Amino acid sequence: MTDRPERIDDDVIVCRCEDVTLGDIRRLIANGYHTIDEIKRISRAGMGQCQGRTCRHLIARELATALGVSVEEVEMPTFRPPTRPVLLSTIARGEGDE
Amino acid sequence: MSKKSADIVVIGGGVVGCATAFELARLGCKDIVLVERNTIASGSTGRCGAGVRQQFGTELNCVLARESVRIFEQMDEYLDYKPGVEFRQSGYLMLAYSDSQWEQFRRNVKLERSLDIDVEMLTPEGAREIVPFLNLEGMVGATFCQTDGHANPFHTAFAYAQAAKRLGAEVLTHTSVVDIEVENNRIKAVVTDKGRIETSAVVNCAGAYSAKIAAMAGIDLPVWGERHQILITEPVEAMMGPMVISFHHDFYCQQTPHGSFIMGIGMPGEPKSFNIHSSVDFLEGMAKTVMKILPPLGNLRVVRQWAGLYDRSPDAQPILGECPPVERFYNANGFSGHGFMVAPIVGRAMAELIMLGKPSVDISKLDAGRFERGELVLEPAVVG
Amino acid sequence: MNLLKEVDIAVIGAGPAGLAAALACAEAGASTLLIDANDVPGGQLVKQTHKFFGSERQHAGTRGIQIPELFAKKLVEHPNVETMWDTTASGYYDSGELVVEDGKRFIKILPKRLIVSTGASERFVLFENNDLPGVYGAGAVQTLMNVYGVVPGDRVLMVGSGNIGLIVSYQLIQAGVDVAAVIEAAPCIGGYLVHAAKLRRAGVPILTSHTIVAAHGEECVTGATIAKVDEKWQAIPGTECEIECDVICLAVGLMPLVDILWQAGCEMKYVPELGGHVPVRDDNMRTSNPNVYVAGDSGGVEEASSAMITGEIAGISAAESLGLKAPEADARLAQLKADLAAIRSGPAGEKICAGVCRATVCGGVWE
Amino acid sequence: MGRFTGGLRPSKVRLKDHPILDFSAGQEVAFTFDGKKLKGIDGEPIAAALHANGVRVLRHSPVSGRARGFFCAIGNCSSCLMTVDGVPNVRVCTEPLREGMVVETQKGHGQLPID
Repeated sequence: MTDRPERIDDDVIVCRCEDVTLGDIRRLIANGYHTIDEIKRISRAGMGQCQGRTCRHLIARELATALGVSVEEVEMPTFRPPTRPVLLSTIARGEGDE
Repeated sequence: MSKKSADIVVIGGGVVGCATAFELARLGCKDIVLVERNTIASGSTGRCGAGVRQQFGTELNCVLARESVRIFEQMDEYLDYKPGVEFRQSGYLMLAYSDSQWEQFRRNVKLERSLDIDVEMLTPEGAREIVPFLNLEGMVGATFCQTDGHANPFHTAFAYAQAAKRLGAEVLTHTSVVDIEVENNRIKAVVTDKGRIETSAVVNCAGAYSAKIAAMAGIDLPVWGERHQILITEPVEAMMGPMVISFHHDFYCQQTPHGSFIMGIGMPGEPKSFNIHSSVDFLEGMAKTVMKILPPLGNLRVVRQWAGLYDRSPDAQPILGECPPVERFYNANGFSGHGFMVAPIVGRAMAELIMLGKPSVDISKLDAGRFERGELVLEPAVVG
Repeated sequence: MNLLKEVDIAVIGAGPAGLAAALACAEAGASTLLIDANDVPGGQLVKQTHKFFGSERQHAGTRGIQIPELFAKKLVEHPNVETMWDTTASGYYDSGELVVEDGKRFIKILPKRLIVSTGASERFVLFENNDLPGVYGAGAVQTLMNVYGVVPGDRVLMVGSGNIGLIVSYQLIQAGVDVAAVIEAAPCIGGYLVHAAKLRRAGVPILTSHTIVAAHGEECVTGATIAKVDEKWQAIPGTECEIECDVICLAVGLMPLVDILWQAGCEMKYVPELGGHVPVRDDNMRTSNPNVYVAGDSGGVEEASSAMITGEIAGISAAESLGLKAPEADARLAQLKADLAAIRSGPAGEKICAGVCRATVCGGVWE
Repeated sequence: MGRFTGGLRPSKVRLKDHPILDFSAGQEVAFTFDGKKLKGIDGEPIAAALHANGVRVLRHSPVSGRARGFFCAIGNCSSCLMTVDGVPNVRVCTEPLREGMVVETQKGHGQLPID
């Protein structure tokens, strides 16, 4: 992993579920990971319980500045069910109350 | 598009494509181009359960798996990959729920041990010593192989891709193949949406889309997409070592190094398709099945469900090697759900076949011609 | 196996938009299911103690908390409406099935049409130690204080001077909590000056062109560092200043909650004027997925009065797409669209109009 | 702009008299937090009850051990995951408090009960 000049806010937390910092994201972008999906897969940012609700926008903005594009052009990963974590026992119980 | 010509074009940026590109470069092939229409590991590789096992019922699959495990064991050094591919040998526990299944397991273990794969036969109580909260109801016995395990599919594919690039291969992502020019059975060029690459050789690692690629070269390849659904839970402290598999329930489940559980079940009647949407029926079936076999996991929360495609072949075995009548059109697809675990050895065998004419592992029985010859390879130990 | 509950229209989210949409569907004769993750209707409204702004027609002047009661009474009595509280919309699948769960039960529903009115949630700000306990979104502070009557802390630094930042600061003062300052990165105050004036009278400094640089504290917030910013909102070294506080409340804007719209495969677009990614829609609030409509803040962050209108428009349109119409529906629809244009015509509406225009399919109608 | 000073007044925890809202006290319940006996209101989120008892650190992030607490309040993030009655990763910002609940801070990802 090549490095790049440190910046003051490098150790700010971007992904709270997996403790990924802004510095981590910048290093990955500098090493050629130019999509949110790739950054998610290699750093786990966006794979936590909140499924990227907080970090995906912050990563998109960082990518937009680094690649010199508008945030609109950054491809956003989709959301998949469930919208919030749900117990396997609740799924298995279904309608029933037992 | 900087590249106009190449000695060989590898189509598909999954783990099989990346491994093949690396092994070709390692054997001295100079001008390699790998084309991937999306990003590395964005297809089935990035969606699979990423288990690595050696417990199979045919010699061919056992050998392929055994050789792959040996490569996985040294992979971080072999590919000089600092972040690590997270390969962990916590074993596979295969559960048998009928006498006929138990007999089949016994035969498999005899074969596996003859190929020095160390597998134990366990009573249900023996299985519970490995997974204390296993529900033994209806279980006849289990087999366990400690050297089976699990790796991170993203890091594995990225590791191979980066190593290939370091040896001079060119990896072109966001580049889709639209045509393959063939003249009297010789490949002239691969045409992509970013430009034309002159080449005389192609390796078809396009997974579930391999038939579409083969058709561009005039080849009718019996490989199709078959959706398989999967889910991941939130992480908890380590509590389950091995991957637990039950063919009887069409079920697999594994706790990853990160602490979350990955699990899936086969859904009967899944049509041939490229559909990777999720379904509610999968969630319900999965929850009921996992709570029957591993009851305490009922207290785990599902965080995400998704789906990927098996690249199915008629006998659920890989299709490897050249594909006459077209010269130097090589297939490495049809893995039917086992691509990740055999990718390391398949990449090497394909490179050896292409560069040296003879792979170090005999893959001749897995050629595409076997279907016309009626020589299917039947493997009993497969999850649906 | 679970039985599948069939219904004409399911409405997800019982805030101002969802309440208006559900009522419109019911009055058009559609069997309507209204779902909300909270145990009471009203969404963000429940947390508002301030008088309601917006046009007279939309219950302006009534306190936020009373508004849901008006709707709730009408809805609960309506024979076409069924409500499910404490219930989260968990998944919407390409089979058209909607799965909802309340932590105990997991229920499958098959709505012919879906209206998504899930509102918006806090945007987050990047600063050092922004994950310390004591750093709260404004919604979290309102929930704690206005819904559960628990004081968030002793001394609050409010980040953001939009309406929410100003109103929550005033609500903190109403609850006897000290507000150290309100800071705003832009050169001017974001919200209505009537709210800003109330704060100034209460002695709260409002510092424009300031941003937060860091939060301090080992295990909890004990203070913050703020600094002046240049025109590109970058902190100017040397202008740092320490603030003693035990709560940092983030009110820098809202982002539409659009998970279900992504799951429904709706065409999404990034529209900063509306708060982030929103579904492309037509003039009747229908998204690119013909079975899915959007209403309220999840289609773009505006105010509660616009949310009630887009809710009713979505309700009338969704019912009409099933051949169900209340008397005078066309006249009502025209009136609503006029009201919406009126609300958006004000000075603050310029930005919103530009955003809505970019988020609307060209010509306002899907082919 | 000079330094902002002014000491932190002891926090008035529960709002009793509020100009607009009335918080007619709900049913009081007892629960334990890491073994300590605490009081709360039946049905309010566990996080609100903890907050009213001065507890603001709800967990430490599993990767780098950073303190985390109440944050989004709508059950969308992972800041308030605690073990409640033996079940880990419960979102206490939305989980209603009930009489006799056993609330514990989690070590790392939380232990799944396997008895």
